Amino acid sequence: MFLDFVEGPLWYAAAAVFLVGVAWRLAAIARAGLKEDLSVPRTAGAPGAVATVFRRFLPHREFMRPAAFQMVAGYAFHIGLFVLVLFAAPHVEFIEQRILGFGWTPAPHWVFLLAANFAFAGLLLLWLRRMLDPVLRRISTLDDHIGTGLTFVVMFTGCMALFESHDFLRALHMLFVDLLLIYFPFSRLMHAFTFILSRGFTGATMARKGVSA
Amino acid sequence: MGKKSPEAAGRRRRMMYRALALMLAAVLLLPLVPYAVAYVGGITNPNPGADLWRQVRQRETPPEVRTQVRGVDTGVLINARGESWRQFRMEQLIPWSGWFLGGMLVAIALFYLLRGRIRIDKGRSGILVQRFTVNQRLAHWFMAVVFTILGLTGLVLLYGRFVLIPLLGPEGFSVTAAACKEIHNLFGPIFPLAVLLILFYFVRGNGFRGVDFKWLAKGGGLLGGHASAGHFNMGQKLWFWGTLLFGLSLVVSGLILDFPVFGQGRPVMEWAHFSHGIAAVLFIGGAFAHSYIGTLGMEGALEAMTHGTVDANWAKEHHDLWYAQMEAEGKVGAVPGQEAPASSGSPETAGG
Amino acid sequence: MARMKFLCDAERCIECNGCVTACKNEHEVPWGVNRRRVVTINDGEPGERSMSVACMHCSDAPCAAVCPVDCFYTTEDGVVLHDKDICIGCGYCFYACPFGAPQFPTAGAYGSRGAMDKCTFCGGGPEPDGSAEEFKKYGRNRLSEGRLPLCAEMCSTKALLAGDGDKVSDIFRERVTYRGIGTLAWGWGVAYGKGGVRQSSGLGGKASSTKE
Amino acid sequence: MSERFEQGVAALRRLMDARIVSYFSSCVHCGLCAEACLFYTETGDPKYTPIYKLEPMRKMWRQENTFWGKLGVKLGLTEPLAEQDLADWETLVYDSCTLCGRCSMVCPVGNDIAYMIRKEREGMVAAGYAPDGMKEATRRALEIGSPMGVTLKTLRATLKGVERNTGLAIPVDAQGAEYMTLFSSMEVVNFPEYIESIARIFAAAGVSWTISSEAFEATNSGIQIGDSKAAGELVGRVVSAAEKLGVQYVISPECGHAFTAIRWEGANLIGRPLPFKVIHILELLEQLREEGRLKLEGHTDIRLTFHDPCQIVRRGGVVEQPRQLLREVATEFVEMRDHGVMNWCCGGGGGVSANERAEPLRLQAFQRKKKQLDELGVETMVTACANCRIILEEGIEHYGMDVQVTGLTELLAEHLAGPAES
Repeated sequence: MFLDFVEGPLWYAAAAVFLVGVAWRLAAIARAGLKEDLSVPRTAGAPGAVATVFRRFLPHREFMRPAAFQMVAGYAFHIGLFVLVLFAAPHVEFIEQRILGFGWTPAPHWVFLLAANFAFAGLLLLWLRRMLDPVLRRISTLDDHIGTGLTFVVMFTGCMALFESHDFLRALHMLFVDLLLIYFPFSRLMHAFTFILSRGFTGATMARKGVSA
Repeated sequence: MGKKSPEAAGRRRRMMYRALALMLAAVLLLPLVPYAVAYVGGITNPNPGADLWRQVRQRETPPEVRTQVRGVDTGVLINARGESWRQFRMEQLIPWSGWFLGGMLVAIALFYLLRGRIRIDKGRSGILVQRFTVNQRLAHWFMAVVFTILGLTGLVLLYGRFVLIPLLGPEGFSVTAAACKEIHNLFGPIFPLAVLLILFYFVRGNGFRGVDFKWLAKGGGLLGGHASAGHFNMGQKLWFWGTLLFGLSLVVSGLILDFPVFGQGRPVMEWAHFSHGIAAVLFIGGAFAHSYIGTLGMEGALEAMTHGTVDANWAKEHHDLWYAQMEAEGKVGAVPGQEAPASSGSPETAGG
Repeated sequence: MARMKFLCDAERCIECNGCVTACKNEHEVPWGVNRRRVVTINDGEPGERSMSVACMHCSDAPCAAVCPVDCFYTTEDGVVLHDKDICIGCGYCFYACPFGAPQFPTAGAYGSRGAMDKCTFCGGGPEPDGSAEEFKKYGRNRLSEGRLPLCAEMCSTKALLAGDGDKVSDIFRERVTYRGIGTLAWGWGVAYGKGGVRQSSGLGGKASSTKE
Repeated sequence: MSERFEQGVAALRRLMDARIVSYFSSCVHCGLCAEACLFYTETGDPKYTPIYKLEPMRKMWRQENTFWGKLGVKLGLTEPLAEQDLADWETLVYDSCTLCGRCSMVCPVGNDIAYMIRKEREGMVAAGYAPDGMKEATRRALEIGSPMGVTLKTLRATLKGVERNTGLAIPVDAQGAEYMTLFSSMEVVNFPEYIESIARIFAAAGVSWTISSEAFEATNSGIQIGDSKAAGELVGRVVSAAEKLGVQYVISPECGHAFTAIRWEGANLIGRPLPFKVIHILELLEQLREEGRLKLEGHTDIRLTFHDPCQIVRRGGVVEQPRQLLREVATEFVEMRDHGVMNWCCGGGGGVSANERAEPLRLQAFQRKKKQLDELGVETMVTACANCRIILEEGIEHYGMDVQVTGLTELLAEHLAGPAES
């Protein structure tokens, strides 16, 4: 009943909102348009865009120290989350049965635990800093807290359901997954897709100027 | 030298055969003598297995044991310590910790009724002093969140059978307990990180000094008279070192319990559980007092951990030596980047 | 009411592991779990003894006492069973059990413990007797069919006895008296033959009832 | 709601291009940009966080480009961008941002924050919220031809002095010259040494150059205040003068934003490709040196460092040239810890130097440069931007430091080989 609903109708609705919403957001960016840059470039923009998409995975050497916290916590969270989402055994099974029709080798249990620990520690540290650091307090919006909170709850309920013996816990997890998917396109969680565009735009502009950004 | 007759030779050979046969017979029959004696005399020897079973039962010197089944402790026939562990958990840990934690709450409630909220005597001055850095606060709240998650799930597992089964029913509680167990096991390995952060960011200023013992003698000012203190008073220092001590104990025993895949047997696990339970209960009891005095119990204390600043009058009343030092260094009132209520005409309409 | 018990006669057990195999096969026990095991003491030395161990279905079961979710129950036959739907795999029963009976299927290294699994005295679980669900979780329910545990049934030397405690102890008592003790418990005739050591001393009458 | 405000909103709406929409969609408010901004690091005040300076534009984006924002405004739950927001943010946008773009280099999702602030200023100025000093400078630039009020007369007087000092004839309005030079007013008024230096170098290297009497001003207040119309007007003057003289190259002087204005924004401002190539003086000098036309001799053994002007280096792409040139003439050239594209701004770029009320804040922000210099312990700093140079000198004066600031072109002219050396 509850599980059937959150894994059935609600899941399809959430996935639809997610897909359509993300597409709509990306289309909105395209629709906003970009004026052609008439200045004479030093180097081509496109390779610079690609380069910057990858280069920004690490801060500039000079900025390592100021960015150390966000680097460590950010990577712990993001890599952890990535492993959890794509390689946790129940997720692989779900993807195989409900989405793609094929799966892949799931991560062993100890990798899952390690990933979950990294993800939780990273997310908690980042979230707490958002509440404590005057800078982050100043710039954070309600959306930041809802987005972080939803992600936290999804991870938390996911781990609660780790024992895989109670449908209720699985359903609870699925419920929050559905909510997260529905919330996703309307929120800052969109950065998961748009960061490529942002880095690309900046990288292209800077490459035209001959600066590797 | 007479020559040997063939008869003599034949006689000797026969004698040799007979002797051999006799010796063979003796060899074969002699071991039967005790049986024969026993049979005839009705002697009852003690069962040779008795000593063996005694050994197995009491495990003083465990006998050499082999089994086809691979696994932890599969070679142990009788685990005699299981019973003492059961006694500890069911008859000591659960009831005694219940009394301790309950007593702690009652004591705090009584303290609140008798002493009330500890106010800033002189009122707020409006002048702020930076007390904790962002990183210190981060370490504190990280510990607080992880501790709360672990503490709550741990208590559910400890008392749930007695408190929650009547409320949720066995099925309902099983769901709760399964979730709690997974969360407890999963957040466990994050706890060492929290302990390390606390150690790293708070170890400075937490060394014991002479003034701390005077503070203790005056009961932190509760027993009359003003008790001087530096950046941390004796209570806070004890709490800091307690955190490390209990934290270490919980981390070591917790990791042993959390990952039962390194061949640690039941004696190790039982020991780990013993120390895990005691440390956790004491830690949680301390946390009750700590949270009370940091929030409801004392005016002006919580903001030190939320905004990182305290009012100058609060500092004077509770940490006079530290305040004097801050004053000497010209750090009173200079709080960079603080969102003071009267922040220099900056735009406040943003956000949300 | 019957009170079901196991009893392993260490003088008879020859460590053939037939009981272990029978159990594993009958219940389709998962990989890594052994509800029954044979333990040999002083292997290869004089005085070697073997013994088959599993859940002994204690009267005051320590596992049930320490279980944080109270998932154990004792049947009318005195069989200690547990509900896998309620079990959370914490492992406390394993610490408390004197015999190391509770087993946990692990999911690889850093194994999180699954729901506990142990000998059911071939008595199944809380599901309807003989249901497929019951078989999947707990193995075959022979008791409901009026049959005793397969391990004992399969024991080639009849070292492992299972059944109502009174009957089992009667059989064992007879054996002990029949074969005597100490150095006298020796020889084919004593162990399996008709003539007992004490037969002449007037106790022999009952020995014939255990005759194979 | 005033008409001016409507214009500001319209400008912001018009400027909301794919880049900005993408940037706001990506921002996760991680706060890292604060650490990159000298106004934040030197004051510790969170309101100086770069992305926070974009709050008005973010509000605009939210109400125009996001679902919740649109819905919220319709239902009256979300307050739309109000005129008060622009008023409140004026100081943040103009006084505490030098458009140095350091934040743009560190943003993990790759947002070009400096670009957004540049666009936000368009909206601010359209709504009438800009500092008086900058408004005045822009007015002077449009009316007199120079933000500092330098007229052709002033230039001629300076050039006379230059000719006297160098003994060289300075070509003005020479038809068919290859290069046309521009100057920043500051160079004309405060640093005629720069003009002398390029005159000597060009004479020695045999460069065919000229100055236009119609457009010699390189600075572009329109860029700084964020007024594209004014900026286009100022660029247009240079373009028509260059077309009139038929030059192939226009040389951007040692002035940061002037280079950005003509090199990177020029064509976009006038809406067509420039009919000439724009080259920065340092690019040209390095090119001449490589071609062997610029011969240098002698070294200075003074320990010195190079201050990267943001608009030339980070936002302009002239990174290696000044270092190559400097190594030719200085044996003891040392780099500050953060240099090149990660340098720290002097604190006076992006029009902040023209904004009187920003001076105390600017001097506070200068502490960042002071720390860098103290750490290095040098007494000579070379730079290549007249505006940086003035700001650096002011800061050094304010903090009573013992540091000399000199222009790179001058330093090169001092080591010019051959008879030109006086």
